[in-house]
This record gives sequence, structure tokens and C-alpha cells, in this order.
Amino acid sequence: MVPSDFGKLMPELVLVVAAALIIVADVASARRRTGLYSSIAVAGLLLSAWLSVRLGPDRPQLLLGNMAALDAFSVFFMPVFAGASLLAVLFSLKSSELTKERHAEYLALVMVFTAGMMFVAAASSLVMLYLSMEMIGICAYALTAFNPGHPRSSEAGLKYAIFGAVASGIMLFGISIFYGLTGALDYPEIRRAIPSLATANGPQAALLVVAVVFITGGFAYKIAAVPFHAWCPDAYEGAPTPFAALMSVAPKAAGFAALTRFLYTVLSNAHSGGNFEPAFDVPWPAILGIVAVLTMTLGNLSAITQSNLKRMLAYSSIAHAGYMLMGVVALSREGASALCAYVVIYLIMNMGAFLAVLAVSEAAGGEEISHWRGMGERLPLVGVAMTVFLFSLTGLPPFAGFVGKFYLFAAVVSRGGFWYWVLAVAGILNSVVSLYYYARIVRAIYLEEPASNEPLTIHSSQRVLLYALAAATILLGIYWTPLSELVARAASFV
Amino acid sequence: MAEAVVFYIIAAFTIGTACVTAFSGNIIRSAFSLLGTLVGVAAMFGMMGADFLAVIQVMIYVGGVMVLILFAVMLTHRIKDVNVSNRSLPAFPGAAVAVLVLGVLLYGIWYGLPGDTARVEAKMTPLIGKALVGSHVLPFLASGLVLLIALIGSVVIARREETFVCGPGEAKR
Amino acid sequence: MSAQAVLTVAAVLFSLGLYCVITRRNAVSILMGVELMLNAANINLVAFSNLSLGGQGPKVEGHMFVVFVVLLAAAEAAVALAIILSIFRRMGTVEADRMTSLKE
Amino acid sequence: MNEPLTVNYVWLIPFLPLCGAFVNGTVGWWLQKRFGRRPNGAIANAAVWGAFLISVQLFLTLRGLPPEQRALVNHLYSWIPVGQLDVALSFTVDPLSAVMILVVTGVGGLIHLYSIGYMAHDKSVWRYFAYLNLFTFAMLVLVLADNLLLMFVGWEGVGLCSYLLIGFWYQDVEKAKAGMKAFIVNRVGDFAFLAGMLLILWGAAGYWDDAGRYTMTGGTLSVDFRWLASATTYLQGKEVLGVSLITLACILFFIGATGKSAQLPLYVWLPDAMAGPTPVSALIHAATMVTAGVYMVARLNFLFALSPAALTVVSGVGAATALFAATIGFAQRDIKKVLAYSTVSQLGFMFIGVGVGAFTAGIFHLMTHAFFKACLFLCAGSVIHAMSGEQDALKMGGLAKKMPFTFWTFLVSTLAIAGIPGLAGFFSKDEILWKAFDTANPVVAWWPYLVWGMGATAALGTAFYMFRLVYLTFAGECRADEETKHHIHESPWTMTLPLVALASLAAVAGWLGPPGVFNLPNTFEHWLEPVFGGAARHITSRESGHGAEWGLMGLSVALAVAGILAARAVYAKNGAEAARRLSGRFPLIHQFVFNKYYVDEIYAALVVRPFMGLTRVLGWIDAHIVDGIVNLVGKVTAVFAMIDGWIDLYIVDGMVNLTAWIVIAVGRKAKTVQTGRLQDYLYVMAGGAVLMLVVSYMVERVFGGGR
Repeated sequence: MVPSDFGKLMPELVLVVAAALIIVADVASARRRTGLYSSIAVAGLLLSAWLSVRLGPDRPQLLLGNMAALDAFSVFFMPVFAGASLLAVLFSLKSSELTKERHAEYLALVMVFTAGMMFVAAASSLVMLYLSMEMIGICAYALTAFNPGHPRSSEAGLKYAIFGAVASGIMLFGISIFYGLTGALDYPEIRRAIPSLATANGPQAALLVVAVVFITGGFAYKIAAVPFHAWCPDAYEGAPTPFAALMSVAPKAAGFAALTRFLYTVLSNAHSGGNFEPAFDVPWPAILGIVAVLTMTLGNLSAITQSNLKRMLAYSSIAHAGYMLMGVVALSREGASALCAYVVIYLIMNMGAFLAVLAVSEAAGGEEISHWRGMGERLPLVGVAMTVFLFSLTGLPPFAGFVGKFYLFAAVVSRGGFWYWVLAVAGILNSVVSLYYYARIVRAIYLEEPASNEPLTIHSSQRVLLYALAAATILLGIYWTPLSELVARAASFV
Repeated sequence: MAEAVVFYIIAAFTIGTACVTAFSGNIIRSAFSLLGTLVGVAAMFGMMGADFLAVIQVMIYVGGVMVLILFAVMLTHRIKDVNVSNRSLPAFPGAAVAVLVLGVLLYGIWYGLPGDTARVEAKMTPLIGKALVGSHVLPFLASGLVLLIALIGSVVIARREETFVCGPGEAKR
Repeated sequence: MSAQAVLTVAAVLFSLGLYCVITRRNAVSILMGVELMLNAANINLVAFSNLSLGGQGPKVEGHMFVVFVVLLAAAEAAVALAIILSIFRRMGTVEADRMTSLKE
Repeated sequence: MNEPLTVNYVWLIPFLPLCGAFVNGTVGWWLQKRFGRRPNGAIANAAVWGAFLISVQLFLTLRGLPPEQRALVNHLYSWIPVGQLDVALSFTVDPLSAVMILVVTGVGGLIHLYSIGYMAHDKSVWRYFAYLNLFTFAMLVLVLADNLLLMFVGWEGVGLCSYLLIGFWYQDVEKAKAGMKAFIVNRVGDFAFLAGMLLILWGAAGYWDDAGRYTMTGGTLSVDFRWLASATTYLQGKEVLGVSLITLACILFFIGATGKSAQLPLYVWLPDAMAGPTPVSALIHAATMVTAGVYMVARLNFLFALSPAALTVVSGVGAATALFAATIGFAQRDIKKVLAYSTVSQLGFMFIGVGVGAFTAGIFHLMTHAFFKACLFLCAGSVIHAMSGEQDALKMGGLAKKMPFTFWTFLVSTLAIAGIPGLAGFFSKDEILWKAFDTANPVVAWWPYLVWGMGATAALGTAFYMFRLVYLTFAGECRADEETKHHIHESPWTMTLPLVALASLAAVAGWLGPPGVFNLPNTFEHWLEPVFGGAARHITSRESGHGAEWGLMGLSVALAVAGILAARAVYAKNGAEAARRLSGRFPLIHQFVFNKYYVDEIYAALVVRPFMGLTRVLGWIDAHIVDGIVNLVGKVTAVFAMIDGWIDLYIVDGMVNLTAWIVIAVGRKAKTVQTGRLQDYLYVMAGGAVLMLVVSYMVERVFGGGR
């Protein structure tokens, strides 16, 4: 045990301390001082993000008995999680779905949730992976069911919790078999045992397939990939909107980070030129490729018929998981970089869209598409911002989503091989289809009569956040050299 | 030899009770059978030399999780109601999936693995103690955090609110 | 007591758990199925700790993992049952297939 | 090849309209409230005319250089560096883009000027001018782009603005739908564009060795056009699925072009796009955006020239579109719809030009068409303005006396489009027809005759329906009601001035590129020589000789005159009566043509409904996996019943109805996966996991790893 290693876990520790402070402050004072709690949360998140940036990937290393990896990849994701949670905290300030009575608990759970995601991205042992995924799972179940006045929230929480418990049970069983085959639980040790699996005989290969598929299934549940996606739309629709926004981005990103780390460092051999090859004869790249195509297709096609915006965004987030999975399947450093870039871009545009939905549903009385009719007239700049987010989600230039998608497709295509080109074309075709439902909202905003001409107002803090996110979406589309440099460095593992 | 006999009795007990859990139409019977399964698993842990785990299994699982589940069963069903339902969906596809998985697993286990004895001879408890504050200190602390947050979460969700909150968009109506 | 016999028990428990999970309607019953699956995995972890595959001698990792799994199972059950209670208070049922206000 | 010169102010050209859009978009509403509508128009005009001045300056700079050095590059920064791919944000001005920016800013400027008068009564002028400037910006990015990806940005940008402008008066549901349609149809083309781009990248990024392994070539891929031109040698000989990679990529690019340039089969959006304000129709749907496809093909001339098969497809589709759209023009009553179909038809001519490798002729027609079609649209706008919004030509007539400027400019432009010698349209169209006749086609030997024949017939049709429009609108008695008649007036100077300017250009611009037999200097061809010279080497002439050229020219003039005379004979006196009589005599044909051959309906039946059906079918398949296993036996019976019904209906109602029926049958049975039942979710998950097991096991067995 190396005590100094704890210094390297400061970003997570700060969040835990902030959570504790919020709970203590809540218990200690008679009044509900939401302002104070939010300030603690914001300060904790900012401090955590700053510390994680300060950590820097200078000396990649494994911490505390190979439990957590401190490398460019994990360090890249930490501020992303902190940023996403920061937005979720700011969203929650003016949301009517969260009451003052429960705000302290909400914030504490979000803090621990964020720390959990950081652990997931850094996990370098199956023990730590399972534990941290359960940690974010438990926080997420509680936060989804957080709104007791609304049966939908409880129902969503229940479905999510049970689905999650089953998925993690399956994953755990896969892990236990994998442990049996390799005799180890932390990644470096597993790596050492992997070569002996390359020559596994038939029955052993069968066990290996079961193990890999079950473990991948656990990841697929976290990133909401088909066929492990079904919880996702219900959970998003039922969850309080600020948390739905966070959940549509951050845990997915964490799942992708852990999946990428597992696939790239454990199941693959690194080749020259930044490419990876599967280390043994289980065809998981092909399976994941099929899953990617199915995921984006199903997500997009199901989104077409939705009328509830949160639900539509949930399906759209399933589709985006499909796109991002393409970056993983590329099995190259470029693919991992593209994934990182897309995570950041997706964070900005999707949370922006959720914030717009939140703001308008508070002002106009609901989150159906019909509530957005004539919004270009009633709240012109909010309409513009929403349009920017939606077009960016579609992947239209010059918005950030286009660059992100192009980066993903280019990474897949430049991997070579006809199969990869087919994958990229499936991706493009899907982004074409996706325009159909995004444009339906844009049409409602600009081309349909407003339901009434009463002036609407949204809170100025939401307004400022919305414009900032829209500006970032445009800016990253036309000038993203800094981000591209960042992600190029991020794709390296211990 | 006696060990093998004892093991097979325990195994039969464990599987038998698990079958009742999985197939029974009465949820209370299911729950009590699960209790048996958990005890059986604890006994198996003991036989494999994992004494500490056996104790944990009995204390946390039987003493904690099982009680929670029984509580839930009792609270959500009026106890006097004899016909406590545990209806299930058509069994065939579920059975097909389960049997398929079982087949693959058994094929792998019986033909792909060496037939060592499963008994751990070493004293594991001191090793576990050392690992908890050594190589596994991070998961140890993190699991403490998980328990705390689970506590907070379940309290928040299960407590009755005086004021009810509205869903999104219903506030202004 | 061969390892294969132990692993077989685990495999059977897992399959029973899987069956229970996908055929039961009652949320509490589904949770019981999950417990069966977790126990199966735990038996595997302990049994594999003593196999010679991929290394030698008993290993403590598997045992440690079991400790954490048991802890997490308790935590998860607590949250899930809290949600079940709150939903029962509101809807008067815990039949999973009656909760279909969120769909399509 | 020489390194192109660097000029660091090219970015100003698109930037000025962007600024205009920004100012009008942010503080425009305030300006309009505070100072009236003038400042909005002034800002927008200043931005475009400023860009025009810089364009002229750059044009002069280019002219001052020796021909082989005529390319100016403005590299701003590295935009998307992905591994070895490095896409720059850079603009380039070469002879081709110089022509384009002059047309876009020049014609665009005139239309901006015209808009001041036309939109004088609209309540949100600021929004209109912001969109218009934004559109100009996007179009300029498109033509100035130095690489495919930046071009795609402009490409999508113009689509977006077109969508905004078509839907500008969104109180009208039909107009809103039109905007939507334009967007979606264009998106189909965009998909092909992107796929083609990735195909080229893929082909250029690596190669396969004999063992079938893909190896990266290394080095930087900059994907700018100069790099692409040099990479063609490298792409040649590569095959995908048995088709040459270049041909496949070219056809994908061309599908993209058919979307934007309204060619068969993706033209359906353009006529509906006439819902927007008329100056918008002039700018977007006649002069600039729709020509983007032609420009793109011309820009990629080095690629297309290498693929005779792709060129054959281009010229074939172009000729078919030219003829098809011309026939639809016969029966339309709405003045803007006639012009819209005429635009589709003329774009077909341009594609004939670039499709036979006569890139210069195609671009030449693009330019002259911009002049006279913009003029025609603006005249139509002037007429509609005077007629208080009436667009039905049968309710007009006799406007020549009341609106002399409009009438004469309209007449000049109509003569130009009909192909009367001396006017611009004659020169460019004749050049295209001549090249179509004279260029050898290595794939199909008789192709030149076919393309020429279709083109010439379309030209005859053009002369006829355009003069039909002239007679219906301007000749005879006025058929409007008294109230409207009272308001008819000539438009203000901001509207007539652009008309006169454009009509003059339409009259004289042709002399820039006279036919070879005239023995006059062909300035236009010389100007574009540095761009198209390389591609021209791959195009072979059939050496038909001067006699043939004179003969064909005479023939096409005769066709034009015949068309005009025919129109005069039918419509000169009491045109509306004649039109009604004709449609009464041939009701079936008229119905058929008037409804545009029911293409929209066919699309609905063949594309839209099956697509919506597909979403349901997928849902059904999912539910089937879930539920189907549950009660397998019941389903088997149902399937038999379905097959039974299927045969029944197949015999009775044929294919189209079958599609509809499947949708209905499926819809009745279907529940989507998302039943809301947790149990089903868990089924899907467990079943999916088992399926993944089975599939991976099979892939492993069958393909031995399946990497």
C-alpha cells in the first residue's frame, strides 16, 4: 500500500468530501439552504476538474495494487464527468421537478455518482470495474426514482434498478468465468495469462465466448446498446430532467471509457501504427460492429415516432451510442481519439438540448413536440439554440456534431478493409435518417403556428447556460484544433 | 469419501431450494427457499475452505438481504392473503434460454477445465484481512461509500413526503 | 469434491436465476433471481481461486471479490426494495408488467 | 505544378455577408423597429456589394497572372486533423471559382437590391435579409472551398438557408411542408456526397497487398482539390465490388449533385420550393444554389474525365431531365411553377454539358442561365407584386402596356432562353448541344445522337412553353378582376434597375464564348483553360467538322423559331381560352402532365410509405422475437393466415398496395419492443445475450476469427 497514491485520487476524494459536507450541512441546519449546498457542489466539481487537469498524464501508472489507472485516457475523462455534473447541478437549480426538501441528497448523490464515473473510467481491475459500475448504478437508480410525487419517476427507477441488477449479475458471472480462465482479476495480470488462451481448445473457447459476451453485455447495458438498451427510454423519460440530461451523457461516456480500456488493453494486442488486433479467436469486433449498426438503426427508427422530447432524445442517445461504438470497433488509436472527441461534443450538444427541453417545459407547460410550436416566435433565441443543438446532433456542418461524426467515420474508414467502409456507410445512412426526427422539432419551432401568443420567459441563468452551450457547439464546429490535440494525446493507455 | 457425500447432499439441497425459488407459484415459499439456497451456498463456501466468506454469507446475505426481501414481501402483500401470487410468464422461452446457457457452461466446465479439487487448503482469512487494507484498500473504501450512498438513497426514496412534487411541466397548470 | 462438481452447481444456480429473472412478473421475485445469479458467480469465484489454470495456488483475489459482491448485493437490494416500497405505496402493485405507463 | 500563390484576404468575401447576417440577425429587429426597414436592406446590400468588389479585385489579380499560375490560396488554419488526414480551412480562387463568385455576388447583389423594393411591406424584413446574407455566405463558402469537406459545409449551409427561406412565410402549412421536403430530398443526395468522399479517402489512404491486408500509405492526406487531382493516378485501377472505384465515387458524387441541382429522380423538391418569396426563388432556385451540383461536377472534372461510364450516366440523366421537365412546363398555370420546371430543364442542359466532358460549356450555360433566369424570376416577382399576389397566368394578360420595363426585360430573357441567335442563351445552349453531338462516347457509340436528340427536343419545348407564358401574361386582354386591375403598376426603381441590368447581361454575355465556327476569340474558354485543360485530354472529339456545326446550329435556331411560332399560333389571341380548350381536348394527357406525371404520388407510395413501414416492420420483428417465442404456436397459424392474405392481395392489388397492406397488417399486429413491460425488456436482453453467444460461436467456427 502506497499512501502517496491517495494523492493521485484527489479528484475523486474532493467529490466525496463535498458530498459529505453537503449532507452534514443539511443535517446541521434547520432550514434548507439550497444555495449553500449548490455552492459546495459547484466548488467541489470545479476543484475536482482542476485537480484532474493538474494531475496530467506525465507519468502513466497504476495506483493502489493495480486497481486504478492514471493515464492520459482516464485523466481525459475526469474533467468531462465533472463538467457534465456541473451542468446537471446548474440545471437543477431552477427545476420544479426537484424540491428543496431533497436538494441536499440530490447533490450528494450526484457528487458520488461523479466520483463513481471517474473510478469506472480509471478501473484497471475487474473488481474495481464491477464495484464502480455498481456505485454509479446505485446512485443512478436512486436519482431516477428521485421524484416521489410522480409515479413515472418511481416506475422508471424500478425498471432501471431491476434491469441494471440483472445486467450486472450477468456481467459478474462472465467475470467469474473469465477469472477462472485467466486466474487473475487485474488487467496487467490478465494480460499475462491471455496468450495461453489464444490456443484454447473447443470447450475452453466456449467458456471464453460466454465470458466475453457476458462481460461485453454488462458494458452494453451501461452504454445502452442493443439488445441491452430497453431500460434507457423509460429511465430518461421518468427521471428528473436535470438528471436525465446527465445520465444521457456521463455514465455512457464512463461505460465507453471502461469498455475501450478493457477491449484495447486486455483483449487486444497493440500493433504498430496505433492499431489493435484481437488477442484470441473470439470474434468480438464483428459482434460489436453488428451491435453498433443495430444500435444506431434501432435508436433512429424508434425515435421517428416519438412525440415526447425526452423520450426522443433518449432514443437519439441510443443511436449516438451506436455511432460511438463504431469508434471503439475501429480498434485503433484514432478510433479511441474519435470516441473521446465525440464524447465531449456529444456532452455539449446533448446537454444543451436537454436544457432547452427543461427550460421550455417549465415555461410552456410540457415536453411534447407540440409545446415547441412557434417557439421561433415566442422565444427566438432559445429556438435558435435548440436548432443549433438538433442540427449538430444530426451531424450537419458547420456544427460540432458534424466534425465529431466525420472524425468517427474517418477513423473507421482509415482502418481499412471493406467491412469498415460498410460500417461507416451504415453510420452515414443513419445520420441521414436521423435528420427526419430532429427536423420535425425544427419545423415545429419555425414553421408552425404557436399554440398561444402569450410571452414566455425562462430564467436568465438557464438562458445564459443555453447560449454558452450553443456557442460552444458552433465554435467547436469551426475551430476545434485544441480539442483535436487534446484527444490525440488522450488515446494512450497504461 | 465422506466429504464427497456431504458435498453432494449440500449441492442437492442448494439446487433443490433454488429450484423452488425459481419455480414456486407462491412468493413466500420462494423467499424462504432462497434462504435455504443462501445457507447452502454458505455451507459450500465452508467446504471449500473459505470460512470467512461462509460467515459473511450468513451474516450479510441471510441476515441482511434476505430480511430485506422478506420485509418487502410482507409489506407489499397482505400476509393473511393465502394466495400470494407469484405468477410467471409462459415458461418455454425462458427455459430455452436458461437451458442453452447451462448446456454451454456444462460443456465448457466438464471438457475444458482440469479436474482439481476445489478445496482451498491455505488459511484465507488472514490473507483477506491483509488484502482489505493492502492491495484492495481502494475497493474496500469505495464499497463503504457505496453502502453509505445506498443508505441515503433508499431513505430519500422510501420516506413519505409532506409536500408532493409535480412532474415536469405540470407545475404551472 | 471436484472443482467441476462445484462449478456445475454454480452453473445450475445461474441458469435457474436467469430463468427466474425472465419469467417472473413480481419485482421482488426478479430480485430473488438476481440473488441466485450473484451466488452462482460467487461460487465460481471461490472455486476458481484454487484451480491451477493460468497460475498456481490459491489466490486471494477471488475471495476478496466475493466480499465486495456480497456488500454490493446488500446495497443494491436496499435501493431496489426502497423503490419497490415507494411504488407499492403509489400504485398498489409490484407486478412488473402492470407498470407500463412508460412505453413505446 | 506550381505552388499556388497565397492571398490573405479571400476569406473576406464570405465573411462580409456573414457579418451582414450577424448584424441583421442580432440587432436587425431593433433597427427595424427604430429606423424602419431601410437599414436592414442597406446593411445586407453593403455586405454583398462589398464582397462583389473584392471578387472583382481578385478577378483582376488573376487576369494579371500567366494562365498556368492562376490560382490563389488563402489558408486559414488546420481544421480537422485526424491521424494522417489533415483538412484545412482554406479558400481558393482559380478561374472557375472566380467566375462563380462574380456570378454569386453580382447576381446576388442585384437580387438583394431588388428585395428592398419587393419586401417593402413585410413585417420581418430583418429576418429575411439575415437569411439572404447567410445564404450568400454559405454559397460563397461552397464555391471558394479548397477541399471537399469545406465544400460540404457550404453545401449543407445553402440547403439549410434554402429551407429557412422557403419556409419564410410559414403561416402557410403548404409552404412549411415544401421547406421540409426540400430539406429531406437534399439530404438523400448529401448522403451520397459523404459516402463518395469517404470512398475516395479510403481509396487514397491505403492499398491491399496480395494477401488481402490493408496497408496505409502514410503521408498526409490533405484532400484539397490539387491533392485529389494528383491522387487520381493512384486511384485508377482500384476496384470495389467489381466496379472501378473512380466510377463508383463519381456516381455517388453525381447522386449528391442530382439532389442539390434538382435532377431526375430527386428534382421533386424544386418546384415546391417556389413557396418562398420570389427574389429567393431567383437567387437560390435559379441563379446559385441549384447550380452547386454542376459546379461540383466541374470542380471534380479530373475525376469525372477518367470515368466514361460516370460521364455517360451524367449526360443521360441530364438529357432525360431536360426533356422531362420541359414537357411538364407545357401544362403549368402558375407563373413561378413554369419557371421552376424551366430551371430543372436548363440544369439538365448544364449536366449534358459537363456530362459529355464539355465542362466549359456547362459552366458557360450556368453563367448565362444565372442572368436570364434570375431576370425572369424577378420579372415574375414584379408581375406578382403588381397583381397583388396572383400567380395564375390564366388570370393575367395584357400587362405589356402597364408594365413596360417588366415586359421588355422579360421578353429579352425569354428570347435568350429560347435560343434566339445573338442572345446569351443561344451561344451557351448551342455550345452544349454541339459538344453533345461531337463528343465520342467510348461506352455507348450512339449515345451522342440520343443525347443531342433529347436536348434539341427539349430546346424546342423550351421555346414553346416560355412563349406560351409570355403570351398568357403580357398579351391580349387583362383577365384579372377589377380590384386587382386597379392596383397594377410598374414597380419602383430598386426593382426595375436589377431587371434592366440582368436583361442587358442576358443579351450580351453570350459573346464571351461564341461558337468555334464564328472565328471569334472565345474568351470564356481561354479563361477556364487552366482548370479544365487536364481533363480535356481524356475527352475525344468525333471531328464532325464545320459543316455539321453550321447545320446543327441552323437546325436549333429553326427549332426555337418553330416553338415560338407555335406558341404564337395557339396563345397569341385569347391565350387563356386556348389553354382551357387544349386541356379540354386532351383531358387525360393534360391531367397527367399537369400533375407532373404523379411523381410525388409515386414517391409517396414507393419511398415514404415503405420507409414508415420499415420502422414498423422492425418494431414488429423485435416484438416478434419477444412475443413470438412466447406463443410460438399461435403465431405460426397467424403466419399461414398472412401468407394466405398475401397471395390474395398480391393478385388483386399489385405491388404498391402490397406495401401498404404489409404496413397495415404489421401495424395491427405490431407492438414495438418498448412495451413498457420490464419482463419483455429482460427477455430481449437475455435473448440478445444468447443470440450474441450463438453468433460469435458461429462466426468463430465459420470465419475462423472474423477479424
